[in-house]
Amino acid sequence: MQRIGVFVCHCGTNIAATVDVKAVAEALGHEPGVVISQEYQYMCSESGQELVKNAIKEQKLTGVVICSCSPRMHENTFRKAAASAGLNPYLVEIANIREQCSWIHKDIATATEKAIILGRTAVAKVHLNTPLTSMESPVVKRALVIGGGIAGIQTALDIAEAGFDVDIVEKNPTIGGKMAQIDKTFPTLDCAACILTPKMVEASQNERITIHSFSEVADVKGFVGNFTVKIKKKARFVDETKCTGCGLCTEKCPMKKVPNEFNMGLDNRSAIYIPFAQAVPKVATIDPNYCMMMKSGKCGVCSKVCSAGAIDYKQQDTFIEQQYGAIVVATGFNPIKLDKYDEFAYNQCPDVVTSLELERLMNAAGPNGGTLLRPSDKSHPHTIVFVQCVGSRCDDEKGKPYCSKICCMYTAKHAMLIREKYPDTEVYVFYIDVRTPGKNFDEFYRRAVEQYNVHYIKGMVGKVTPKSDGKIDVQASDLLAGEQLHINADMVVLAAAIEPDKTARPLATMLTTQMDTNDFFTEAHPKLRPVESATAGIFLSGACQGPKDIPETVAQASAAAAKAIGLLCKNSITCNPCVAHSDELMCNGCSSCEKVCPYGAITYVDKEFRMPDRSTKVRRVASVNPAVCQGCGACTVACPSGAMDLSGFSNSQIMAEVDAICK
Amino acid sequence: MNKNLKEQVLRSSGVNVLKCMRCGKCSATCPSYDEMEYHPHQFVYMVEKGDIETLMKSESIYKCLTCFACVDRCPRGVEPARVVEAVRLAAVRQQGGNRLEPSDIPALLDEDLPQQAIVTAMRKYAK
Amino acid sequence: MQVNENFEPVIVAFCCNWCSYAGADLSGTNRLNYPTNVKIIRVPCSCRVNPMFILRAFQKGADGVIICGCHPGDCHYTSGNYFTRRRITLLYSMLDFLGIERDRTRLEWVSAAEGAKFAATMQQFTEDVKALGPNRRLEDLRCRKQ
Amino acid sequence: MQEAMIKRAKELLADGSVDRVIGWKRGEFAYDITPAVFTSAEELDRDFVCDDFTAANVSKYLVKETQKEGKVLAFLKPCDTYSFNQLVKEHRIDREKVYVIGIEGGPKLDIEKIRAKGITGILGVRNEDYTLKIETIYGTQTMPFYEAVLGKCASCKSKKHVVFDELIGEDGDVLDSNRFEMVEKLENMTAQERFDFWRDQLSKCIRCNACRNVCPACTCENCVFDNPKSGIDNKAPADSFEENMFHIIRAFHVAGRCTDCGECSRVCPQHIPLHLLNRKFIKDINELYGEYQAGADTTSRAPLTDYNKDDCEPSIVHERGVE
Repeated sequence: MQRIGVFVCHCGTNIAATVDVKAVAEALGHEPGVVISQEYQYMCSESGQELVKNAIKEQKLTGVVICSCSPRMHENTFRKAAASAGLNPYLVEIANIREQCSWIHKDIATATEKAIILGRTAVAKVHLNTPLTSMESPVVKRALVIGGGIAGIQTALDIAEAGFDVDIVEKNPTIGGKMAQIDKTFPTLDCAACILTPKMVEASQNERITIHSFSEVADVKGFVGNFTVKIKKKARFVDETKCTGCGLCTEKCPMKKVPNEFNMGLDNRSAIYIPFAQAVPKVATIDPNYCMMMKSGKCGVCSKVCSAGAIDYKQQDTFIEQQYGAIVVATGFNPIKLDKYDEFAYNQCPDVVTSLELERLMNAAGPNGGTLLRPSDKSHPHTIVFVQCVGSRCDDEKGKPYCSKICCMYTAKHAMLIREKYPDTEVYVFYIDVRTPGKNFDEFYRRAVEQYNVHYIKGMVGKVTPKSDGKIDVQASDLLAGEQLHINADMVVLAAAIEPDKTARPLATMLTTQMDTNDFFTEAHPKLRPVESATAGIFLSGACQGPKDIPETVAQASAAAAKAIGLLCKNSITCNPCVAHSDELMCNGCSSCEKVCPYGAITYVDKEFRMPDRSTKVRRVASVNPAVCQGCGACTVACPSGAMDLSGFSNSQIMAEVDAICK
Repeated sequence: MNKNLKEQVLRSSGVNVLKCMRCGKCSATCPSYDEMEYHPHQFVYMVEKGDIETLMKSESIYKCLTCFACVDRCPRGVEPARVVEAVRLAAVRQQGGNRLEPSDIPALLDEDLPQQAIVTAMRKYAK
Repeated sequence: MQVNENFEPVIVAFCCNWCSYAGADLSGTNRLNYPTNVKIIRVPCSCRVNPMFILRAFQKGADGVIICGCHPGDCHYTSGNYFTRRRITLLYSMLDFLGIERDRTRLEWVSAAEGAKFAATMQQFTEDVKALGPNRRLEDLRCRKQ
Repeated sequence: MQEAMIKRAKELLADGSVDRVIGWKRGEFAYDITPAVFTSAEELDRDFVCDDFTAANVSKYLVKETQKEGKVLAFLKPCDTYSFNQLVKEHRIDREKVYVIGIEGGPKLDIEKIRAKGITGILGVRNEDYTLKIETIYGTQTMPFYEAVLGKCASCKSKKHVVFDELIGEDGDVLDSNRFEMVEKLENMTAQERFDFWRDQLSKCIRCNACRNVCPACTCENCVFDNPKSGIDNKAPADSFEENMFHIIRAFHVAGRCTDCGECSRVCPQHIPLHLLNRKFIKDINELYGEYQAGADTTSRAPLTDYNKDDCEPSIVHERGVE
């Protein structure tokens, strides 16, 4: 005979304000098998849990139903409480009467009625719950970091520091990411390269870190503690192990008209190239789209000058497969394309640039050697207009609905640097709001205004028109003065919105992690688990999760590393016991279940059965590996005979819930 | 604040003025800016406040060219030109509110004026 | 068929734990109202929903059944919702073939971020089922409520 | 053909290649034919029959037969070979234990259609140049052969043997059949008309389980309708269970696995056109997921254990439906 306890939570007024909790407890007390039905202010509190524990012991409960918030919130809390009182944790069911009842309904009568039905449904299910025991599964002591920007580098360094092997997969020929392209960093104005490149070198020299540059993740299988990842090492046509990075090939290469990605296409590089001086690994890469040898078979200069004999025009993509216990995603961001913003004339006028292009124009290793010159005529600009929020905070299909977060600060930085270096230059910043929440951030912005005399104008630029004299007419509104301005500018800098890297979406599919509508990875909990994805063993680092500046990125990178280390430290992890199992007596051995299993958890064995007439019969039957099964239940529906069932979500349990709702 | 008028303008324009983030790009882009007493962003803001009679009395409602530059460039999809139009309609629909009478037309005609402009003007400025 | 103004349909919603159930929670967190008629059953994945459950619900007197899962490609278990899509398409087509009203069944992809979509979907589905009136074609008379 | 089959069966039994033969034997009446297992030349001579009434698909019996010791000789008509293949694919039949002789298929006769002409007291039926000479206790009567053909043979999908070890007679081709005509007709009705049609048909069901027991796709060790743990067990006709659950679930269970052999409708004592449910699934699968014939091979993935990332959404039911 079942002895079920029902506990209804007020959640302060969160539930009690719209659900008559007393009536719910009273009504559920009359359900079959229920021996105790109580309500309490906060069930999840220490004393609330104590109430449940005492009832389990005193009433010898065989099942517990908690009517409270979402099971995604406190299922574990109550399972632990039950376990500590000696009840199998899987004999606890949660009826979600907060998120799915009190918070969405206003009428007390109907909300109470619904809460009773939800409670009744949980009672009906718990009648059929069975005690479950978790299995243990071993953890591979190696982590994979996808993306080699500052986020990936920091995560890898921290994990390696803790004594675990880490692999970094970077799609570009070098690690470093966006930070390598940045000139100075706010709010301290120290040089980005000076603080980044030592970290890059550290990563390359750390014996626990393996860098797979110019590589991509091709396939991910497995689950937390035991992922199998296939990494595609793209052919760079240079033997990484032989190349010394001397750079002679890049000097001698006759094909020098290739747009230089590192400098945002503002100058050119050769067909065989090393992205920048401090690249890690410092290895040349041949761009097959431009290499004359690859295209026409005529040239081979690099091969001739390479004393190491590293050039290999016949190199193919190769694949390596590796096991990992944890995966950290650090795929970063890109500025959006501005093709759709005709009003800013970005595509018509070379002197209208994005902020990232400005970084390169001002960088000592950039196309102008650090002197800020107009891209069109290499002249010194006297008037520069900055436009904020280009594509950010947009409610249309052209832009992004979110604030890109970093633009206010880097624009203040640019304005300040320009005024510092070229005091004869007038700098205008058109802003909607200046957002500077961060340590020393607002002070930094105020310095730009007060100390450097940058003209901050509240308003937006409506139209940018290149003129025949090489100047640019910037038409804008000054909302505080109530006028429409025309500024005769030399350069316009657009603070383009940032978006997640395009590789993130297919990666999320491979990792079975969730993304939001903007393709940012979704964290397991927006407040309490910001660096974990909802998929166990997958962690999030840096701007792939949302717009971030460098300090925040590094903080999150270390946090993700800490979470990954926490996982790798364990020798084994407890598996979800809600897995599939096959009733051998009913199994036909038809292989339907095996075909739909995404984890390959099902195998077949020939098993001998004793028949009623005492003869024996050998039949092929399915067998589920509970450590591999993740409990999706695809097999249970594919199984024609109903031999396959899912613990915790069994056919009879779900049907009991259906019946209780329809009653 | 005139609640009825506000509701009428909101309904006839179909614009959600609360979407405005007050960036002023509409006014930055407006070719009639200097002609107008109240500018596109002010229209949106004043409609939000319900201060519509002021706008109805202003010449600004006839200065908008309905070029839709503001509609095209508004990052929030607010469509200020529709707000201006709605206020103008509210004005011309009042008794005696017609901006243009058929009898005014002969005086306005000149050889280069396309016929269509007259028709458009009638449509815009009279009920 | 007579239209009963006071008809309150019973609607069973199967929601996958990872996306749609979280989406439903989000609509709660954001206080987005949808009718009390909808009662949610949590399943690990939409592919756990056996067609038997749907028929069972109708037999027991449900007036509408809706299945919600992760968007195709976003399944927590990689491929579960692709199987769901085939099974449910065929089942719904069969129910249609048997003359059951099409608007009583629905499949919707709702992500964990789409609280608003969840609420709007439930609102719409409830209205659609309400317009159809009580399920008489698939219920078991013995289960009918007095 | 019957003589050739008996001769070959005796040879194979004699040289020890097979231990048993599965075929058909006559029952009380000439048209009352049942599948049977033969173990000796004498039994074959005495009882083995293959004529215009041997419509039964014997492949399902091989599930049990191949679980026993020794090898079985099976005579399979083209339609039976599809069922056989499907069972091999699902590991229900051990292919090694069966020697398959492909024989020519139908059309086979439907005794009910002869009776429907008012002909009773039937002793025997002969086909003379596509005119049936029916011996009855009241004398000889005649009717055109094609008016007495089984429904499943009238819409035959294939004369090709998809699997055999040897053939007696000729192999044929996959036919261009009209088997979806009735499904289409129903699809073009209104929902109310369809509902009325099916209510009319399915309410006749007496839950004799003949459809399930004859179905070569229904070989479960323990059927869900017999299993109290399944939650949908139900043994006797009860209210609307047959209309609302039994036949829908049964059709869904065999969806993607049904070879359209038509046995369900052949054996239904209430003459419910059950094959239409299966054909609806087959037609949907063909249209939505590409042509698929269950049992045509033993390696391809069944449509319900497979997917495409760009499969249609269930809303297609709304989009393409009538009304």
